[in-house]
Formats: sequence, structure tokens, C-alpha cells
Amino acid sequence: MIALSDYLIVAGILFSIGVAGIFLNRKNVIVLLMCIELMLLAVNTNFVAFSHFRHDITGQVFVFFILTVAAAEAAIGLAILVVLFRNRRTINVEDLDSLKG
Amino acid sequence: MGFEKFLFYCFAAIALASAGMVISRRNPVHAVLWMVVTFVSGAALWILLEAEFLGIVLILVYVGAVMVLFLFVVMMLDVDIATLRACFIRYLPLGAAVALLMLGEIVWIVGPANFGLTHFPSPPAAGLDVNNTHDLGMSLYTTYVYPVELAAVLLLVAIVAAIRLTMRRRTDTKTIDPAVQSRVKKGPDRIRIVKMASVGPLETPETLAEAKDEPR
Amino acid sequence: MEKVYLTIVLAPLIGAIVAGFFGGRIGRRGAHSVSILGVSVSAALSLYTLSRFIWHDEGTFNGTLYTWMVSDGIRFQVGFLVDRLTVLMMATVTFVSLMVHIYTIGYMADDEHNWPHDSKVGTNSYQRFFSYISLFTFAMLMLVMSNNFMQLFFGWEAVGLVSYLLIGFWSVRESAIFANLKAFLVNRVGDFGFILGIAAVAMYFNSMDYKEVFARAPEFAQTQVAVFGGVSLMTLICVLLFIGAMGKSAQVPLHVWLPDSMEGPTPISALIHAATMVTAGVFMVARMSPLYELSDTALSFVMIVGATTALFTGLIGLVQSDIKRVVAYSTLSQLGYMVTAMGASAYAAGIFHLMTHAFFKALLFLAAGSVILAMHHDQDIRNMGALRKYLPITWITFLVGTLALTGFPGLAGSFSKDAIIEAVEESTLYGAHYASVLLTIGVVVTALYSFRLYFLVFHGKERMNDHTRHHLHESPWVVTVPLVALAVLSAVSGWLAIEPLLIGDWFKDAIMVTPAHDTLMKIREEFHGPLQYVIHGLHSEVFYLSMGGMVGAGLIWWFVHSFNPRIDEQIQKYSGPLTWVLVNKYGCDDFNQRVFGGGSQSVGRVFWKGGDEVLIDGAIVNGSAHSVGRLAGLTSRLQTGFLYHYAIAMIVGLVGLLTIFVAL
Amino acid sequence: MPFNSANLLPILPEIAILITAAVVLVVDLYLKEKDKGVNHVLALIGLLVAFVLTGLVGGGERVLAFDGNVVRDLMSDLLKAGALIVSALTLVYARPWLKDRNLLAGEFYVLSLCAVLGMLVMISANTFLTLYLGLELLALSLYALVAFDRDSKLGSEAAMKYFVLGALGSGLLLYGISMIYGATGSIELGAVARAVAEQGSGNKVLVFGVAFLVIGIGFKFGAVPFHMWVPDIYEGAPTPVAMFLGSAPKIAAFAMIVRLLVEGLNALHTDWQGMLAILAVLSIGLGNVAAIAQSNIKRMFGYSTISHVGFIFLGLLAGSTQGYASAMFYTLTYALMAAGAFGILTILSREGFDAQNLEDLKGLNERDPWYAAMMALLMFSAAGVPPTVGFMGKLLVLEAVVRVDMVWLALVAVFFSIIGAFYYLRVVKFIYFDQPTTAVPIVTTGGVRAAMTVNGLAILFLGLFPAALLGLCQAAFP
Amino acid sequence: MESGFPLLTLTIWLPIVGGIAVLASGDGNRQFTKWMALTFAVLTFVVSLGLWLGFDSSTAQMQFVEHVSWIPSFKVFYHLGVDGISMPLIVLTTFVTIFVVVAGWDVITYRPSQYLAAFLIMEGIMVGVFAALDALLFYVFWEAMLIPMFIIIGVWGGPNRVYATIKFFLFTFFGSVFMLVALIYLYFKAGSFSILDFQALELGMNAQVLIFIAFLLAFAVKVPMFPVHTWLPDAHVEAPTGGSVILAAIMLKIGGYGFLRFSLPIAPDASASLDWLIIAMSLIAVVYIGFVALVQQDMKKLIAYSSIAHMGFVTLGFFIVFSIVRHSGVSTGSVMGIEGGMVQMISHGFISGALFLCVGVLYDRVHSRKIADYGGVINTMPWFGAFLVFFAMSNAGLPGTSGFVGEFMVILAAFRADFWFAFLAATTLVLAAAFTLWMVKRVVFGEVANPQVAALQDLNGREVFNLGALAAAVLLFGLWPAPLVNVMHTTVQNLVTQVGVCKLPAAESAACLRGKPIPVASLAPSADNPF
Repeated sequence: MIALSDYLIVAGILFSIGVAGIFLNRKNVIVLLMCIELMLLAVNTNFVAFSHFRHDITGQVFVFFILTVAAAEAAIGLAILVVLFRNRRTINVEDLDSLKG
Repeated sequence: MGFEKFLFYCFAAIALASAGMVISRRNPVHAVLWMVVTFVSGAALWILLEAEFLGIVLILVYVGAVMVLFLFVVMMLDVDIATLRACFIRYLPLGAAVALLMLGEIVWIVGPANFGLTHFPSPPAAGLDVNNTHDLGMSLYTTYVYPVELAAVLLLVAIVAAIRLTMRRRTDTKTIDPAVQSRVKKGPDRIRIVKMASVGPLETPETLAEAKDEPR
Repeated sequence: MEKVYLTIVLAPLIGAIVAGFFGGRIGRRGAHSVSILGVSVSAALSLYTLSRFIWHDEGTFNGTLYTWMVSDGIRFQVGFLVDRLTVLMMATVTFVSLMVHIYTIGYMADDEHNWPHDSKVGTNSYQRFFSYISLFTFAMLMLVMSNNFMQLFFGWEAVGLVSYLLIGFWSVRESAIFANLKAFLVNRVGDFGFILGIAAVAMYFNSMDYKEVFARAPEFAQTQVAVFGGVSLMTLICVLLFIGAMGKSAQVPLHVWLPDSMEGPTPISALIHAATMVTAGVFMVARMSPLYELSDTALSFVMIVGATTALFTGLIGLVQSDIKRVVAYSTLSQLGYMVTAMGASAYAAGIFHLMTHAFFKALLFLAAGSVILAMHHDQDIRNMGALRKYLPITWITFLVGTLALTGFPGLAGSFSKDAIIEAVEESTLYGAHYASVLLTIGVVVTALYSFRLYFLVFHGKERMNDHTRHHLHESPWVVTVPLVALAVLSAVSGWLAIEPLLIGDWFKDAIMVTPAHDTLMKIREEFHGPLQYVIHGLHSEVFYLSMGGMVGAGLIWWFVHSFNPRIDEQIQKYSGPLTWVLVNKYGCDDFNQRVFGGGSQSVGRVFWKGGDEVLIDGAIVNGSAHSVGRLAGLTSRLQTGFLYHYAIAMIVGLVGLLTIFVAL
Repeated sequence: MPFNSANLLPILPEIAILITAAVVLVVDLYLKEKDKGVNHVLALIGLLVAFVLTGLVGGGERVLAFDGNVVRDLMSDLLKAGALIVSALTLVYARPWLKDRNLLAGEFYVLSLCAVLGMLVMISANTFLTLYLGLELLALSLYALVAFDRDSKLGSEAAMKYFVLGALGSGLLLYGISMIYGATGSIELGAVARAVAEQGSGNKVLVFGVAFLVIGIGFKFGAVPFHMWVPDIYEGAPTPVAMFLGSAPKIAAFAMIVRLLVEGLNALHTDWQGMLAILAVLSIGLGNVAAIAQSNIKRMFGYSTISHVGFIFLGLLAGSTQGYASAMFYTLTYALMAAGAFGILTILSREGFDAQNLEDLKGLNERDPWYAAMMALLMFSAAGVPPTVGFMGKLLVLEAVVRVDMVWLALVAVFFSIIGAFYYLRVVKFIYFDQPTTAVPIVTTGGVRAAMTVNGLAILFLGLFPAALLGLCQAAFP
Repeated sequence: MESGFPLLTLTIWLPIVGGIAVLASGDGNRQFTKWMALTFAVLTFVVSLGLWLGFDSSTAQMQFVEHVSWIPSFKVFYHLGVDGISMPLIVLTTFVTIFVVVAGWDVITYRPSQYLAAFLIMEGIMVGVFAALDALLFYVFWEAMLIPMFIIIGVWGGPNRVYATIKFFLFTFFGSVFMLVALIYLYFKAGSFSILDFQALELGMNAQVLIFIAFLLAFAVKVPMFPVHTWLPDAHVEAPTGGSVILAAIMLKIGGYGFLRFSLPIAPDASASLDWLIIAMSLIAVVYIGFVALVQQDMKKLIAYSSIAHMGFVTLGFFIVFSIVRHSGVSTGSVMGIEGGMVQMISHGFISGALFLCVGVLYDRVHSRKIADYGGVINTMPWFGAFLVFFAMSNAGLPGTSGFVGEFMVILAAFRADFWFAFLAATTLVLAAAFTLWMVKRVVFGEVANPQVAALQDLNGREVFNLGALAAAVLLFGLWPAPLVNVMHTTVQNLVTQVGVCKLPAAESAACLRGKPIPVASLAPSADNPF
């Protein structure tokens, strides 16, 4: 049988890949956002797995809301990205260093 | 190895591999597409976990809407891929080290020692009469009605914010307001043809190029 | 009697306050009248008191005026102790002071010429001067009449203050204000020891009161204290107190201020730096005789210091060309005599010499002042000569003073000085022999410099310029009357005082001498009246030495000088290194200037620049501020502005926390 | 399960805010550009109503509503009141600034009100889910607000950074929540607390989850090393937004930390105490040190916030009711302080000019002594100099730390606060010791002046008479 | 002893309210503002005289006690009261403030209302410091004091004022925050913030040592003691005259006061084991700073350094008690040491204040504090010269002036502890005279140095009033310090007794090895007529 831990480990690896992506990607904001989406996927998988193994719908409810929020977040995030691009003609992370120090 | 298990490993492998592709692609369009693959396999895993509704939502909402939005933005922003050449290798060791350390800790915690079958035996497969969507809906609209309302507000915020941020009344568009049109009076509002001398600078390629370079 | 004593003290103070604060309003006449009145009252009452002691056998008065403070069981009081020692001092001080007051009227009459014409401080300088000398009289009386250590210290410092003010009286003169600062600081070095001495007294006796301390002193005769590797308490106290006396009475090596103090107007040279204040140290030792008697070491120390001062400062007088400085070195030398007498336990002789010295030295200074007036403030004896024709009264009185100083038989000085020399010969303390030799040589030296001065000023050729010569005339009566009065006293006081002071038991209650130290015993035994004493003196080696000195001086500076006006310089040139040493005052001034003056400034600069500015402020205070600043720059550079760095920081933080709290 | 309308009672303030937001959204459509002030008035009325409602429904026993999703207790009452007051203040300060730049749009108020709503939801949350939604509501509104000035390059950059990091932060938080959920099987804080108490602190899974939670909290507060967004966003965001962002949300964040760690995971106190201690020390240290190097005052406030967060953590990690009350006191007064300090910046700004450099404060005493005095008061308070409330806050927090025998923490804290005093003093120096570089008069409205007066004097008054507020804070943690 | 009429509250808040009123009156009508400020200053002084007159010097109990709850949940009280140590300092504060107000009369032209208000507010705060019996209240006043001073120096100060103010503030802040931690710790142990409870608290040696060091940091900076003194010269040089006066005359005293109120009674055993440190620092202050003062080129800096040296006497006097006991076995002399320190503080308040006023007089006319810019001032300003010489002499500790009394007592007491303590302390006789009089020589005496000096005008009425009143005080306490000493006598005796009691808990009582000071028999002055 597939154990809970298997799911959790898969989620964990996904999460770690997301983290690694943040390290590796130093250029594109969009890819950065996608790394975060990967992490969220991992979280959601956790919730779903727990929900399944605990026989408790709450986990799925939570995932539902996470998805909702993530969608809203993506909308706002991309809107900001658009504004940013309009202002600076770039979404290159390395160019976003006016604010520092 | 049962079929279920085969599916699990299959989708898990696809999910992880495509996730790896997401973070290693230079072209963001490719990355988004790999992301779609990841989500789809993730959805498959969820369905294996008997969360059919969420699995479908993931595909519909995430793949169908959010990822498309991503793709749309990537295309719209017309990002010059050449400038996004990441110095991938330079940061690989550090990234890998940190990620592996974290992975090690995560696996240590969530591994079989804590969440193995002995602690969490596999629940019996749900009967055909069990409707995951129904269960979820019942829960959402009773116990979690307050969060649902909040989610609504959240989406409203997203709408307001997105509109506020991206919508601008462009002064150079040629929209026509019918009300104004109908109130037009004869005389000052009407077009008048004025004759002018046809002298002026020639449009050379240089001036054209300059005009193009100016920021919008 | 308490009211009388209070009046004696306060009368000059009131005079000083009135003349000082209202000098501008009451004018010159008002100022000198009021201050002279004050001092006269004081002098009259002092003489009255003295007479009470002489003829009515007035008892010792020891009373408290008010309680200054009580702290930790020690009662600090202000009060008077009037006994036979005190009353003698009171009489001397007030009398000389009165003379000086009167003399000042004449001497300072033209003081405005000593000031720049637009200097406001010169406007009322006359009145101020009177205020100061009256204030001095007050302070000196507080000193001598004190019945406790604290008040003694008050008077001690107060006279120092007035001395400071008066030396620097002509405050626009750089030399004057240099001298007064020097005087004050050197005195302070002495006071440094003095206050420690008082502290020692306070610690062991728990009292400031003379009576109590003296009464309990024998209890502590054997007490040892663990200072300087262990000394006897009495030695410690006495030496410390004597360090104060060394400052005030200008003993080697703290003598350096006194010659410079001649920058002040002459009346105060007479009053403060000859007759009264500088003898405070001598008085103090006499007052503390019950303590000094308990420490042979201290007495030896006193004697050696005194004898050294007596000879070596006298020698410097030989090469001075400033009339006042010669007298000043003579003062130093005579103070040395007095101090040596103290060391030999011949307190009575010392005090006796103190008194006679007050008269003849005040006389000498005042007469010198008269000369200076006549010479229009030219003090260089090389420009004088043959003044006897122009200043007859001054001449005669000066001669009396000089003879008294050199110990010419029959004049006051001879009585006291002979007694000192004899007493020192009798002393068996360590260093007595050394002191005896030095004092004896000192007699010749005294005669030499005194008569050198006398002959150069009053005899020989006239060496002043014509302008001065035309204006030479005898001083007004306010100047000459004090001269005469003092001359009379210089002549007769020895005759009058020797019997009660040295032979009789005048000091029976005031001064304590242990039998082992009673060096005046021999004089007492051999004494058969003053006349006999004078005649006896004619046979002593002291007399011969003195006469020899006088004759020698006469030969060189009168006889030879008449033919060869440059003889003085030639002798000095001939003496070569010796002169060099004397002219440079044994290098004391240079040494002080360089080591203490320059040294302390260098030390101060090192502390300031090196310690405060570089080490504390630079390295620690600003250093830490700068390093914080650098750190701030560094940390703000961590904030690179790059999004992925921020994210990485978070991740690293996460992994760190996980590692610490989960894995470990 | 029939719906009981009594459930609505505890969330009346939230409802009021939401209604106001909706009203503003609609009314704004019909307002001409010159009448946009109506939005402002409406928003203020909404906040006032919410405040009054908070008072009306507040007090008394702890109440759970919506099946345990919502809780109303004394802490929530107090924090809500605080958040509403501070938000109202910031809106008052913001108006002239926005007006000068033609940003007085209805959306600003809608988003602000939604953010306030998010805070209120967070404050009243009793499940991870409600908390998360409140948090996201607040965060999303703030992301948008930061980018509100669409033409500002810095604004959009700040928004981008804020957004990415915020998303990362909530991702981490969610991972932690999922772990806690997995270990306890519940997302309701009471149930979680019970489960945790049963399992004891030996459960590594819980500790693992707590670590993620602490990171989420740390991010929200801006504690080192999750602080990187703070200075950039403070600098880049429009001043009123930075003001809003830097003040009231701290109160919500405080609620979040108390709900999560204290109410939910108190049994793991020793673990999160250690984590908070590390974060606190790093925050106090880095915040104070880095602030010194700043010449942009908004950025400086950013770092200063970080150090203050360290102090708030000190109170919390003590783990005593006294400590929680102290931290609460500190948070509330800090929010007030931050609002006032940024308020001065908006006052100094004018059309075409944003006061954001230290130099811009030069000679404020010459230009307007009263504002100068208020700003000085605020700065001294931030530095923790009595008799201002900043001192009282620090005192109470330190007391809590000393009481649990962590004197070393107190020493570290005070040591760095000496360094911190420097940059606050520098502000005062610019205000009082320097001559103004501009002759432009300060234009200000009566409302703003009144608000600033209340704000500044409250700092003094609460410092002199902290007993009342402190009593309330203590009552919140019986 | 509760008192009916809140005299202390009045003394604290009257000037603060006055300050706010002055501030509110603005700079429109300057005369009115100034007179109002003066009125408040004088009124406060009059009120504070009530403290002196109503003081019962026969008891060591706190008097004029007020006890009102302030922060009930932390047992913090608005607890005021004075004893023989604090009362004279309060009166000194109110006294000196009058002169500060008068000194700024015509000189301060830039926003005089703010200037005067700052001083009045500071007066209240300083009185509060001395009167507070609740440690938190004390700390609040203690720190609050920094704010007006910071502003005074910074706004009306000299060219390098920014450095000076920030240094001043941070130095003091540095010291006091550690004290805060100590106070909190004590609160934690004692359960209340009452200073009297702290004093009664039993504490282990380690705790005592740490507390002692924390207090030392705070008070040593304030006093200031070597080596944390470097803020003072800078602050003084840059401060306006009034600021320097308050700084020297009163603020420094607060450090000394702190030692008496906190360090000694709260951590007596730590004091006993660390007294060498304080004594060393004090003696270094006397000698080292004396030399440093000698080479100063700036009058204010010189006086500032002189203040440090003089404050060395204060701390020396306070901390020789243990050495005395160790050396002589009895505590006789320690009362004198502490009283000497106290007298020195009061006297230094007058003298340093007056000296700074003197420098201010010159600075107002010539706008230079450099000694080299002067010379022969007495030719144009004889009265000023007289005053300066007088105060210089008092600074040098001339008997008959108050400057002597404290030094004398401390030297006498120090001798009982160790000859070398007294020896080093007594060097001040030479050093103080040297640096003060040398300055006087260069400034006052000599020929008129330059045209600016030639154009000087002598003192005006206000300056004469200021200097005259201070001179009178200096002279009064120099000639008759008994009233001052009597007031504090019982309190100090009580303090010495208290310090002699080992406060270590029973487990550590083996460490109570030091000899117990034997309480001196009551030697309070009898009622005999002083004359």
C-alpha cells in the first residue's frame, strides 16, 4: 500500500525543488513565482494526503481555499508584474535593485 | 506492486521530473509548460488520494486559468529570453546543498518513522456512493461558511487590485462617447478643412528609428 | 577678653571690607583712614593685651567663637587661643602692620603712574591696596590666634591668598602675575603636606583642637604608622606639618617664590614677605612644640632644612643687584635661622628672632622702599650710591636695620641670632653640627651682603642719571615716621625682650620643651642681664665673623668701589662658576620651571592628547562609534536589492531554524 | 446545522468595514474627481462605526462563532480597537498626500478597508484557515496598495518584491500549518492545543511545523532573517502606504503570533521560545545597526521596525501572561508611534515632493514648532526615552524577560538600543539643530494637525499614565 | 512620614507647568515670557525653601513623603520623599535655576521661550530625580532629563554641538540602560520598585556585583568618572552658558546622588569588594584630570575638566568607607567622607555654576572661549575680575569658601583609609590651584591683550546679581558649613550603618568577612549657640 509518508515525501521533494528553484533562478520573476507555486502544490498535496489518511475533510477544505487564494494572488501578482514591466521595461530580477542598502 | 502503486510512482516521478524541468529551463514559456505537466500529475496524485474534486479544480483552475495567465503574461511582456540567461551552474552547489539539507530534514520528519503505515494505516477505499464534492460542499457551506465569505472578499480585492493596477485610461485611444457625439453643435464642434502649405521635414529612416526608440 | 580678641580680629576685616567694596565712594582718604583706624584699634588692643600679659599675668584664653561644623565626632570650631606666644605675635603683627599702613600712604600716593592710563583696575588701586593689607592683617591674626588646626589652615591659606593678590597687585606686569602664581603654587605644595599633617592629626586624635591634641600627644609618642615603610606617627605628623611651614616660610626647596614676590609693592614686601606671613611657619612649629618635641627625627629634619636655607640663600644675596631682592634673600636666610632654632628646640630663641627680625627687616624693606621712591622706582643698586646725602633719615634707619641684621652687638638682631647659634651648638640632635657650621658661616655671608648693599646704596659715587639726581629728596613724614619707629624698635627690642623671652618663663604655657632638648639652658645659666649678654657677645666668634664680614664689605664695596666702580662685576666674574651657580640660584628656578612647570604641562598634554583624545575618545568612544558605523555599512550592504537574495535569506533562515531545533 | 444569526454579533465590526468598502466602491463610481474626499469621509465613518461596534460587542466572556472559526475575546477587542484607531489615523494623514498626487481614488479606500478587514479577521481568527484568509486578505490588499502609484518605478519594484516574498512567506507558513494539521488532525486552535498538549513537546513533527510557523510569523513581522522585504518596501511604497503598512498590520501580526503560538501551540513553548529568541536578538541587532547607515528616513523606519519587532518578540518569548501583555502593550504603542512618524513625513511632503530623506526634516522646528515637538516626542519614544510610552513598552518587555531569568537577552536588547538611540537622535538633530533648506511653508489641514496632536500627546500620555492601557492588556491575558 | 501638603509634587511640577506655559506664550512678547520664566523659577525656589525649613534633621526617615499608585499592576508608585541627602540637592537645583534664567536674559535671542521652557522643565525633572523613592519614577526622571538637555545644547550650542550632544546623550544612555536592567532585576527580586525595598533586599554576591556594575556604569558616566568622562568637556564647550551651568551644577550631582541612594545601600557587599575600583577611578580623576586641565586652551573645557577632578573627590569620599573599616577597624571617618562628598557636590554646584557664568559673561561679549583670545580683562572689567578670582580661588579649595569644606573633609577621611589615598587626593591642592589660577592669570591679568578686550564693558546688573548671589552662597557655606552638614548628618549616619550590614543571604554569609563598621554614636550637633 502507499503509505502517507510516501505522499509526504513526494510533497517534500516538490517543496525542495521549489526552494532549489529560488536559489537557481536569479533572473526571471515569473519563474520565481512558479517556484512558489510548486511549493504551494507541495503544501496542498500534504493537506490532501493528511485529509485522506485522517479521514477528515478539513484538509481538503483548506486546499480549496489555498487554491482560491493562490488564484487571487496570481492575479494580483501578475498585475503587479505588468505594472512593473510598464515602468521599467524589464522583469529581470537583477535589474530590480533600485531599492537596497 | 499494485496498479495504484504503479500510478503513484508514475505520477510522482512525472511530477518531480517536470518540477525539475520547471526550475531548470531558461525559457520561461517552457517552464510554464512544464509547470502544467507538474500540476496535472499532482492532480492525478490527489485523485489517487480520493480528492477528486480538488484534483479537477487543480486542473481547471490552475492549469486552465492560472497557468494560462502566466503564459499570457510571459508572452505579453515579450521578455527577451536572451537576457535571461541564468548563471545556473554557479549557484547550483549552494542551492543544491541547501535544498538537499532541507529535503533531508523533511524526509527525516515526514518519513515512515512518523507517518509510516504503522502510524497511519491506509484508509479503506471509499465506496462508490461517497461523493467527495458533496462532502466538501457540505463542509464548505456549513462549518466553513465564514471562510467562504472571506474568500469572496479576497477575490473582490483581487479584482479591484488587478483593475486598478493594470487598467489605465489611455489618452491616445480613439474611443467615442455617443453622448458627447449627440450633443455636438454646429460650428465650433464641426470639422473644418484648413488648407496648409505642404512643406515639412522629410521622414528619413533615422528620424523613424529615433521615434521608435523613445519609450512609450 | 573675648570681645577684645574679637575686636582685634574683626577691626582690620571691617576696614578691609569698607575700603575694598566702597573704596570708590569714600575716596583715598576715606580708605586709608578707615583701614588705618581698623589696624590701629587692633594694634592698640594687641598692645593692651600684651600689657595685660606682662603686668597683670593674664591667663591663657581658649575659647570657641562658633562651631564651624561637626562631622563624624570631630568638632570643627572657630575660636581663639590667646596665650603668651600668640600675644607676642599679635603685637608684632599689628604693630608692623600699622607701620606699614602709615608708610603706604606715602609709598602708594602716586600709584596711578604704575597703571596704563585707561585701565579701570588702576582707578581705585590705592584703596584696594589698603583693603588688601587690612585683609592680610585679619588673616594673619586668624592664623596666630587660632586654637585649632582647621582655623590655622584657614589663616594659613588666607594669608597666602592676600599674598597672591598683593604680589600680583600690579596686575598688568607680566613679571608680577608670574610671581604671584608661582608664590601661590609653591605655597600650595607646602599646604599639600600641611593638610596631610592635619589629616593625620584628625585621624589619631579625632580632634582639631590644639589643647586636646597636645594633651593627648604623649599617648601616641610610640605609635608607628605603616607609611614609607613605617615611621613614627609623630614624625609623620611633624614632617608633614613642617612641609607646610617650608612653603610658607620659604625653606629650601620651597623657597623659590619669595625672591620673586618682590614684584609686589614694597610695603607688602615689608609686611608680608619679611615681617609676618613668612614667619607663620616658624610660629606654627613653635605652636606645635608639644608635637615636635616627641620626634627627634622631625626636629633634625627641621634643623637641617633651616640651616641649609640660612646659608645657601644668603649666598645668593651676594650677587643680586636689585635692592629688594638682596633684602629678600636676606629674609630667606634669616628665616632659615629661625627654623633652625625650631629644630634645635630653641623655640623661644626662634620666636625672639622672629620678632626682632620683623622689626629690622620691615625697617630694611621700608627703607629700601623709601630709596625706591626717591629713585623713581629704579631698584638697581648699580644705579645708586651716595644716597646718604639726599635721604638722611632713610640712611640712618637703614644703617640701624643693617646693623641689627648683621648682629651688631646691642642691636636687636644680635641678641636673637647669638642665642640661636648658641642653642644650635648645644643641640645634640642629628644634623646639629652641620647646622651649627652653616649658621656660623652664614653670619659672615649676612654681613657681606648686607653691607655690600648698604655701601653700594648709601656710599661711594653717585651713579644715578641726572634726571633722577635732581629729583632726589627725602620721603614724606608718613614714610619716615614708620622708619624711625621701627629703627627704634630694632635697636631696643633686644634689650627689652631677651630677659623675659629667653631667660624667663614667658612661654611656660605656650611652648613645651622636653629637658633633653632644652638647648637654651646654657644661655639661661650664663645670663646675667642684657648688658652682660652684649659684652659676652663681643667675645664670641660670631661677633668677629660679623665684623670681619662688615669690614670686608666696606673694603670692597666702599673703598675699592670708589675707585673701581666695576669691582662688583669683576669679583663676580673672577668667581666664575660660583657666581654662575649663585646667579642661577642653584638652578632651582630653572629646575622647577622645566621639571614641574614644563613637566606637568607635558604630562598634561600626554594625558590629554594621548589618554583622553586618542585612547578614550579616539579608540574607544569614537572607535566604537566608527566600527558600529562600518558594521552598519556592512549590514546594509547585505541588503543587496536582489529579490533572490532576500528569498535565499529566508530559506537559509528556515533551514537554520530547522537544523537547530529539529535536527539537533 | 441551522445558522444562528447570533454568530454575526462578534463579527459586526468586520461587517461594518466590509459594507463600508462596498459602499465606497460603488459611491466612487459616481464621484467627480474633485469630490473624491467623500470616499475619505465614508472610510473614516466606516472605521468609526467599526470602532463603536467593537466596543459594543466587546467585553465579557470569550465567544466562539461560526463553528469555532471566529473568536471574540478581550484581546481581540483591544487589538481591533487599536488597529481601527491606527488605521483611521493613517487615513487622515494620507489624505493630503494622496490629494496632491491625484491618487485620492476610491480604490485606495477600498483596498485599505479590505486590509483593515483582513486585520480584523486575523485578530479574531480561531482556525488556521481563518487566520490564513485574513492574512492573505491583508497581504493582497497591501501588495496592491504598494503598487498603487502605478507610475512609480520604486513602487512597482517594491510591490514586486513584497509580493514574491510574501507569497514565499505564506507558502512556508502553509507548509507549517499542514504539518500541524497532519500531526493533530485539526485546524481549530483549541483542538490543536489539546492535541499538542497530549502529544507533548517531544513530537518532532510539531516542532518541525512550529519552525515553519515561526518563519511565517517572522516574515509577517519582518524579523531577521525574514526581514529583507521591510526596508525596500518601506522605501519604495508611497508614503501613506508605508505608513499604513508599518503600523496597524503589526497589531494583526501580534494577534497572529498569539493565536498560533500561545493559544495553539503553548505546549511547545520551549521550542518556539528558542526560535523567537534567535530572531529577536538578530532583529534587534541588525535592525538597529543597519538603520544607522540610512539616509532615507522611510528606509530607516524600516530597519527601526525590525528592531522593534525584536522587542515584541522578547515579550512574547518570555511565555508569561505578563510577557504577552507587555508585548501587546508594546505592539499597540509601536503602531501608534509608527503612524505618527510616517504622518510627519506625509505632512512634510507636498505636490511634487516626497519628504523621505533625513535632510528633508532639517529645521522643522523653524518651520513648524508643534510638529517638530511631536516628531521629537515620537523619536524619543522610539528610542525608548522616558517619559514617553516607548520607554514603558521597553521596560515592560524587559521586565518580562528578566522575570524568566533571561537577563542576558535583556542586556543584549538594551545594548543595541543604545546604538539605536543614535539614529533617532539624528532625526531630532535634523529637526532642531539644523536650519531649514527650503522656504516652502508647511501646508497642513486642521484635521491632520488635530490627529497628529492626539497621536503625539498620546505617546506622552501613555508614557506618563500607562496603567490603564496596561491594565487592559493584562486583562486580555488572564 | 506622610505629609499633608504635597510640597515635593509642587516643587517638581510647578516649574514643568511653568515651562509649558512659557513655551505656550511663544516669542511674541519676550519681556513677558522672560518675567514669567523668572517668576516660576523664583516661586519654585521659594517652595523648595519650604523643604529646608520644614526638614527635620534629627531623623533619617524620608520626609515629605507622597505615595500614590501609578502603575498598580507593577506595584509602581508615585512615591516621593526626601532625606538629608536629597533635600539639599533639591534646593541647590531650584537655586541654580534662577541664575540660569537670569543668565539667558538678553543673551538668548533665538526662541527664548523654548530656551527658558527647557530649563524650567529640566528643573522639575531634576527635582524629580532627587525626590523619587520609586526606582521606576527615578529612572523616568533620570532619562527624561536628557531630552531638554539634548535640545538645549543642540539648539543653542556652539559649532560642534551635534557631536557633543550625541556623545552626551549616547554616553549617558549607555550607562543608564544597564541600570534599567538592574532595576528590573531588583524589581523582580523585591516585588516592587520601591527604592527602600531594594535597600532592604537580601542579595547574593554575584547578583550584587552585577547590579553594582550596572549602577556604576550609569552613575560613573553621569558623575563623570574617569575613563567615561570624555563627553563632559565636549558637552560643556558646546553648551550655552545656562546649559553648562545646569550640567555642571546639578546634572553631575545626580550621579553622585545615585551612588548614595542605590549603589551603596543596595549592593553594600559588592561595594565593599569593588571599592578599590571606584577609589582608583576617583584618584585617577583627581590626578590625571588635574594634569589634563592644566593644558586646556579653552576656558570651558578647563572648567569642565576641573569639574571631573572635583567630582573625583565626591566618589572618593563616598567609597572610602570600606577601606576605613578595613584599615582602622572602625567606621569613624566614613560619615565624614560621605558628608564631605555631599558638601563637595553642593559647593561644586555653586562654584562650577559661577565659573561657567563667568565664562558666559566673557563669551557674550567677545564670542570666544579661547584663553588665548583674552588677557588683561581686569583692566576693563575689574568687578568681573574680582568675581573670577574669587571663584577661581574657591575652585582651588581656598579655606573660607565652600570649595574647601568638602575637599578638607574628604582628605581627612581618606587619610583614615590609606595615607596614599589622601596623598593623591591632596595633590588637588596644587593641581586645582595650578590650572585654575593659571587660567585666571592668562585671562584676567596682564596687559590688555587685544582691542576686543579693550572694548569690554564691565558686568551689568543681572550678571552682578548672579555672580554675587553665588559668591555669597560660596562664602556662607565656606565660613559656616554647619547648617548644611547638620541637615544630612543623621541620614548619612544611617547610611553608614546600613552599608555596614551584610546583605548576603545566609548561604553566602561566610563571605561577609569584612569588618562590620561600628555604628558611630550619635554625634549630632548639640543645640549650642553657634556664636
